[in-house]
Amino acid sequence: MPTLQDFQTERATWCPGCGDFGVLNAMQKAVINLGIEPDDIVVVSGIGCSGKMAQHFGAYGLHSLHGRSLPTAQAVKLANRKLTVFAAGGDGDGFGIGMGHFIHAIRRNIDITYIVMDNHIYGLTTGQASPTSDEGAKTKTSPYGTVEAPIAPLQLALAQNCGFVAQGFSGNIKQLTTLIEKAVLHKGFSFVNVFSPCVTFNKVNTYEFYKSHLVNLDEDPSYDPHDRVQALRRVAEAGNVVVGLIYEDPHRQSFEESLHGYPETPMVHNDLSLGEADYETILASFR
Amino acid sequence: MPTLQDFQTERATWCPGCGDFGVLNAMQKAVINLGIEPDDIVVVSGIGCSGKMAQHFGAYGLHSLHGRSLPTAQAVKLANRKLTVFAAGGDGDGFGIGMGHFIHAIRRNIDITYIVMDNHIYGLTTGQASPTSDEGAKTKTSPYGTVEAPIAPLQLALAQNCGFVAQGFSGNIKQLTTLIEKAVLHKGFSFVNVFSPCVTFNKVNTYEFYKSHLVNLDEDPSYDPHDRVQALRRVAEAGNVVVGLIYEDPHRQSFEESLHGYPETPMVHNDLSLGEADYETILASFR
Amino acid sequence: MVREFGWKVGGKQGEGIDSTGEIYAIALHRMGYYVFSYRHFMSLIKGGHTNYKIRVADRLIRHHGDDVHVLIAFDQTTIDYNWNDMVDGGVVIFDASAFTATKPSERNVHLFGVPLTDIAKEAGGPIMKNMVAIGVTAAINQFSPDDFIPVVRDKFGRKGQAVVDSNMEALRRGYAYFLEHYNVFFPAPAKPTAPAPDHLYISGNQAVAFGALAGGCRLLAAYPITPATEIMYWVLQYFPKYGGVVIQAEDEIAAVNMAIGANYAGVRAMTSTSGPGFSLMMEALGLAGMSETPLVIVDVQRSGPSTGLPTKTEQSDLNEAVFGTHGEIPRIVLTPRTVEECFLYTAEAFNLAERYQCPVIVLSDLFMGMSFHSVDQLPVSNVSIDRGKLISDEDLARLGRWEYQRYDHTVPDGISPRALPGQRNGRHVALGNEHNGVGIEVEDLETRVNQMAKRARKLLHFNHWSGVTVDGPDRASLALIGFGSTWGVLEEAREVLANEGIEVKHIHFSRVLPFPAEAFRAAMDGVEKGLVVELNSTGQLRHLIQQFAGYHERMDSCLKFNGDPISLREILTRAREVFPTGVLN
Amino acid sequence: MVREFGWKVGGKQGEGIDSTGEIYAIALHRMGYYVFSYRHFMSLIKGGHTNYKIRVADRLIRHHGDDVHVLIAFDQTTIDYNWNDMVDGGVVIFDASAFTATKPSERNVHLFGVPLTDIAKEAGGPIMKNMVAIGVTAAINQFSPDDFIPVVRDKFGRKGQAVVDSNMEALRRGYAYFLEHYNVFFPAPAKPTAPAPDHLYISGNQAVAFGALAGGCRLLAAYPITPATEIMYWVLQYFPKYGGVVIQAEDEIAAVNMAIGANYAGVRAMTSTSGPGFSLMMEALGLAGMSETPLVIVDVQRSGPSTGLPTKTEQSDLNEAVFGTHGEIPRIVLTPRTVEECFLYTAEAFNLAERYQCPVIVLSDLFMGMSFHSVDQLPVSNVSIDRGKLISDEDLARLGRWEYQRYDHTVPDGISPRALPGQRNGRHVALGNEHNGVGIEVEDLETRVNQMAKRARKLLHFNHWSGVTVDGPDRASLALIGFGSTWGVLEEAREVLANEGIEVKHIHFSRVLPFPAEAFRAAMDGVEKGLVVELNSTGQLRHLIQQFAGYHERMDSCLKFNGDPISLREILTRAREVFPTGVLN
Ligand SMILES: Cc1ncc(C[n+]2csc(CCOP(=O)(O)OP(=O)(O)O)c2C)c(N)n1
Ligand SMILES: Cc1ncc(C[n+]2csc(CCOP(=O)(O)OP(=O)(O)O)c2C)c(N)n1
Ligand code: SF4
Ligand code: SF4
Ligand SMILES: [Mg+2]
Ligand SMILES: [Mg+2]
Repeated sequence: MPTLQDFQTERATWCPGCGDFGVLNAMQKAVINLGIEPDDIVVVSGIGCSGKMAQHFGAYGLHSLHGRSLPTAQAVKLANRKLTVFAAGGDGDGFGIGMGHFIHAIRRNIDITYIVMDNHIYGLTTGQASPTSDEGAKTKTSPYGTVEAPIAPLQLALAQNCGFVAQGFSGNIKQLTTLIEKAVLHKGFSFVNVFSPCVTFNKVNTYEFYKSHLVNLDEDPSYDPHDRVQALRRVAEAGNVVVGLIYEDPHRQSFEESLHGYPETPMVHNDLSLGEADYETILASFR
Repeated sequence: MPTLQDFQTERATWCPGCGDFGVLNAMQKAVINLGIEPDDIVVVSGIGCSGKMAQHFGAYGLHSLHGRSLPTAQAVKLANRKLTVFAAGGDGDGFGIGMGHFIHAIRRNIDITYIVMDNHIYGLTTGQASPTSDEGAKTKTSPYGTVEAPIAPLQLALAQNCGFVAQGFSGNIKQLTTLIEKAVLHKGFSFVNVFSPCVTFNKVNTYEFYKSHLVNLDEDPSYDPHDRVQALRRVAEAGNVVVGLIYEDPHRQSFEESLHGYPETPMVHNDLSLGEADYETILASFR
Repeated sequence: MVREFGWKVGGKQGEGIDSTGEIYAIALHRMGYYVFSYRHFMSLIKGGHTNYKIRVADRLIRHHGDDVHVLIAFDQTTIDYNWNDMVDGGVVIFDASAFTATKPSERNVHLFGVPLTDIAKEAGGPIMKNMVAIGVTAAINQFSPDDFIPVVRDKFGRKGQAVVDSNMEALRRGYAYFLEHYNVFFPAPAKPTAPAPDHLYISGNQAVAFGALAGGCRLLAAYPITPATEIMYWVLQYFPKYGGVVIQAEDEIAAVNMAIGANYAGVRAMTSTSGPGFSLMMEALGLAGMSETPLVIVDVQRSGPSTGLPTKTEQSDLNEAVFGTHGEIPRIVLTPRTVEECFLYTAEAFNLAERYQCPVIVLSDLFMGMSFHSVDQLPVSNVSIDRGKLISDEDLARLGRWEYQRYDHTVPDGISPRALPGQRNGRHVALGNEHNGVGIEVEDLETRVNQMAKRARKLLHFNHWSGVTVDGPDRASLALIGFGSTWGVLEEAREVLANEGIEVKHIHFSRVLPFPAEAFRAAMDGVEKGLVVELNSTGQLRHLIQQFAGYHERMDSCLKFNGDPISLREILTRAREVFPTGVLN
Repeated sequence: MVREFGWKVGGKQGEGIDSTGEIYAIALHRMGYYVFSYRHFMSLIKGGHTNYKIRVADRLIRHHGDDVHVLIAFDQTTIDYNWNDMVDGGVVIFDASAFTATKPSERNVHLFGVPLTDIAKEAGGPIMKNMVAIGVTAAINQFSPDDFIPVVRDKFGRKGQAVVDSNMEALRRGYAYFLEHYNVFFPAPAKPTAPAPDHLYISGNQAVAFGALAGGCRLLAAYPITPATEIMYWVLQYFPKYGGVVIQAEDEIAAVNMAIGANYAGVRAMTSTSGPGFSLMMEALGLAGMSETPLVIVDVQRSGPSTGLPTKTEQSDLNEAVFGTHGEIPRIVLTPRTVEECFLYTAEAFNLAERYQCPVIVLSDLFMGMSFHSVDQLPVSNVSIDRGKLISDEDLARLGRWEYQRYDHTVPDGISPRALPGQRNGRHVALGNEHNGVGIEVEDLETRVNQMAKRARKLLHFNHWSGVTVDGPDRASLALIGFGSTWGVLEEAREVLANEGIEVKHIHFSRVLPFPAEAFRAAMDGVEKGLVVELNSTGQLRHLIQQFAGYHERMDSCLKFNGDPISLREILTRAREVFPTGVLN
């Protein structure tokens, strides 16, 4: 069984106190709890502070382009279905430039886990408004306050009928670990949005803020995470400031399960050469 | 008052019977009913059969790139707020390659009207699966049937709290005209999705299909288009096969109304040169 | 002796023009002829002029030829549009049930009305007017109606014998009608005597797709776009049988990043697109270069810029293929000259991508991709799979943890072995940031320079048989120069000029990057005037040559960019202008 | 006579290094000196070495210089990293409260410990250690502490007088401490005697932003990216005052298409970005070219490829700026040489974009964009607004309906007047498809060729004062050649070489497209050896010259691509290698 030791890399370069440490921690704990070897994991990330996850996690990594973790990660998974594949990135990465891929990853439903470190700010580029910045947020690019409505990630995922939707908080690593474990176990695309405070550039959406405002649906026995429309209502009512397993549809078929001809064994082990008979059949089609 | 005559261009190049004729018709009627001069209208379109709307409509046109009608149209509007600006395109254009812009146009809430001619197929490229193709649809690129869940355009728009959401059918020009009129009058981003059958490449989502399946919410007196979660439920229950005014929030402030310093008069009439005093103030900041 | 003829059918889009052409072409190909067909069509679905040109010969031909001997016209536009391509004494058959044809100008060309639609109705339905037309031309070319039975059976067999019969009936009636009323013939040439080893009829797009499969590609991620989508169609048919996957991506950016992801994970993957999609891939191209991830992009060029003429051909993405993306990466740009090379080069692209761990761009174009070519055989036995440097499990096991250096910059050839996810002890990060050996981003000056040098070094000793070919007399002082799909027509031009006594060699690029400077210089030895023939308006190849090899004063351009493929005549006209034939007279 | 000195402060990111440098630089600038400052930083938020280099002189200088006389080190890394840049006899001040410094190698450089943090604590808080450091260096440079009062007041005034006072107190204590303990000084040079007409301290990014405002730009659509975001910041401050709008787009594709939309509607608009974003704009670049819509793109280059070194400089997007996008469009690429030109060329870019109705790319880079420069004045009086051909309401009124031909291909200069939406009778469609006069897509051969020719013709007689400059002796047989931001350091190199008796001219491109071939050829007249100095690894400018002008054998390269700006020393070293100085000895 792998231990935390096996994932050790050089110390992460995030600012001390950055929420992303918590996410890293929870992700590592989750795979350790699930007994997954680091060599069997790929973390595909976008660009941003959050994007450094691919380097810090200690598995195979693909630190791709800003906004492009999802298409890249989906193909990694298809190429080798035995791998546990994470896509990871920030709110700008995932809900700004990457928004289109997000919605399409949901509909495609390939069995990967998508972790967004949602700090409501562009961290790496030192503090511009992000798509999830609160309305009126003053940032370097919104000196007069933002006027766009923030992206509603959970509601969008629910609207597009995402098979697994959860939201966590890097201030609650225990719950986050559990959510990530469930997400990894879910067959199909799983989305875990994480409130991961940027201690350097966001003085509003802080640990304290979340600690005092978060509604924990996991602790609400009346909440049923299998009712999509109810989930939408609850998230809307709470102004998105909820954590917990928001929704799961355990029955939705994954892309891999549905796709005609998709092989049982990892594609990466395919034999690449065509035999004489293959050539003969194909050539015949051109005669 | 402008008449249909004023919009006349050469005959549209769509296939006879194409649903887009109905959309063209309804759009023209709507602006005529509203008394808007063709010279004060800009139709910005993407690429696709639907994209030819910019050429056929008979106003100013900007036939942009595949998937990019929305960013382009938003800027046209900002540049000249007196113009009536339509963005128009197809389901591939808008919900495939253009998905990110769609969600962001909703949150930005600039006062334009977005018309999607949703034929559940890639028409212009002769019949590939589109993001709204029904699950299992057999097309040139899905010979074994699509395995991705179709995009849920209305639900996504509602989830992102779009201020105006309607769905029409090009087989019902009267209702569609009314919906477009309302959309144009709505202050802020308005979204009108239109079932616009492709008679050449889609033999499933046909006029007949819609005629026998569509639920018309405009005719349901119990339906309240101001309750977002209820709207979501109804759309979901009907498997999206509904028409009518789905949702309107008449109170959401538009980008133009909220933006610090955005001028009352069309920007296009701005004086471009800086006066001596302007230069003096600015230069002083560098001393 | 007749050695070839040109045949064309034209009408409105949606009228079945394509299937008419296709049936005739396949029938003749099956008879043993060499057929080359080119489809002219427009970027709208119904209406708009379309035509299908077939050139038929007793020998291998590489383009669809300039001349039309027989034209079937379903409308007057077809006659107007193609009038000037008719040979003297040529025959135009028009559908007399639909319109009365007029000659656009006085010329010695026969206008023969045949009530195609009416005859079709008699045979069972107006939709069969194209079979009637085929019957008519079968008569003109002096085939027997029975020659068409196999093709008609193939085409309509699954609809039942009755449909086959009525189609054959329509064909026979057209045949009979012509013989009854007219008396002008273009007998087909004698069939080639030496049968080809494997007489195939294949398009460039099909050849690329087949090449990908043969080259071990098992994942295609792509977004539909004319004229590249047919690659997707072909692959969709075959990949599932070989455990492969086709993903229709949400856009081209997703497509190319998917191809990168799959390649990173060890599955040969590619994306296929055309200009607009290619432009969208520029950022990811850099990622593949920087992260040293193999990647194959096929760009089937069409007329640009922007949306341009989506259904027309051009060779104008050369600059972007060579220079696109910010910053500097190693890359390889292949420009297959023939349909056989479309097959082989695409297969090879995967070897090169893995061997040099960098992106490989295959530049085809609409003319190459959508035209169908009869060829003797495909070079299937030349296909091999070389996965380049992949580190073995054993080698990895010998290393300590985190000792494996994915980006070891000290390797002499710059190519450090890849480990694939899942392999024990091979963990590393592939990334677009500058990085150290294990793929951690670092910014120190030395690492930067070492890694830049490592990447650049990979192609310094690039070694591959693609590059430059020279046809014609070695010592010729005149040269036709081209790249990619124009090879065939340039060869014919060279032959014609040779027959006129103008000695010309033909220098052709099947790869432009790494630029084969040495081979090109050798080819230019003794050349006083090179005419660079290319389908673009600025002379991109010529400029590329200038940049990498010079010869500014020794080159002239023959450019075409109206959307149509270049004709033999256009090349010859320009060649006669540019080449100093005076000295020979 | 001392004419200049180099000063640097370094430490970990997030420690206030920038504000230390900034205060010192502004103070000296305000005293009348010419200051050039360059920030070295890393792509992470906290930790990682950063430093702020200031060069101070009694005359206009164009780069931050090679030498450091005084270094303030907040950690040992700073000493290690910058050791080799110290002049002989230089002084390193380290924070003795934090660590004990060691010399990386034996050199005649003073290591002076000052308990910066402790002194700061005494003055009111450890955060003021940077003010203590400034006090120390004020003493070394023999300024008076009072010289800093205005800057400290500016910087801290809005936090109240108490904060100002304690900061000044910290500064004074540092000053006193140094005088008490040490005895090595670098007196600042005498202040320039002739006061500059308007002594400004401005960065390239600010100059670009100001130039945009001055040039009538009223809409910026952009997506944050280092090192271009500062353009957004500046514009956000000023646009709202002038009825302008800044949109933070969801991505760069949206940004560039927004700029196109606004320009189409008649508002001068631009987008600013860096490499990765620029690559994403390639498709839209073609749309602007094809639809003849004015568009200005500023690319503040950084080290590529891919994500590369996001906080480091490079000149490696030249190829993409010149050749990016599929197909062929007219375009203009400006490469401002100085901060003054950043201002003026950006303003001019809007004139050119409207005059030639095509995209204009302004290539800046991190070094130019983020460095602050003292300059005598900005060429504000050279700014003019020329909107090019816009058709008047009156002219439109004279036309019949649909008679207005937006894309009239018959105009001799290829530039047909634009109508703006809202104008009566000016309806047309702007589009990326090939089109006829009113903007309806057509595919006929003649229209295609006419429209291609129209677009190409626009730049045939391009006429603008940007292009190539020549400094130095006209008849020199040696030349330094560069483009963009390296002008200043190349000029210094030229002067040094001249002083050594090596006669060199300096040829510099402030525009690369349309390529100023004639002017360049004239400049090369008599040149036997040109050394092309550029910050990339493949010699992109050199290749561009080869492509458009030749001179393959007469050019050599001086390349740098480790992320740092090029130093005077590096140029000189390479120049002495390449230039045949032997003949002169
Ligand atoms: C195409 C492109 N555009 C812009 C950038 C610059 N950039 C790097 S990270 C980033 C945003 C970071 O914000 P987020 O995704 O929220 O991540 P965080 O740093 O907050 O974790 C941006 C805009 C880039 N690298 N690539
Ligand atoms: C970047 C880019 N990719 C692909 C294309 C090719 N293309 C043109 S239209 C189209 C899809 C059309 O489908 P849709 O948007 O649904 O419009 P429809 O024709 O059905 O109205 C595609 C893929 C393109 N023009 N540009
Ligand atoms: S800037 Fe913010 S998001 Fe980035 S590492 Fe620091 S705290 Fe984390
Ligand atoms: S192909 Fe379909 S969408 Fe396109 S014009 Fe024809 S019917 Fe309409
Ligand atoms: Mg963020
Ligand atoms: Mg469609």
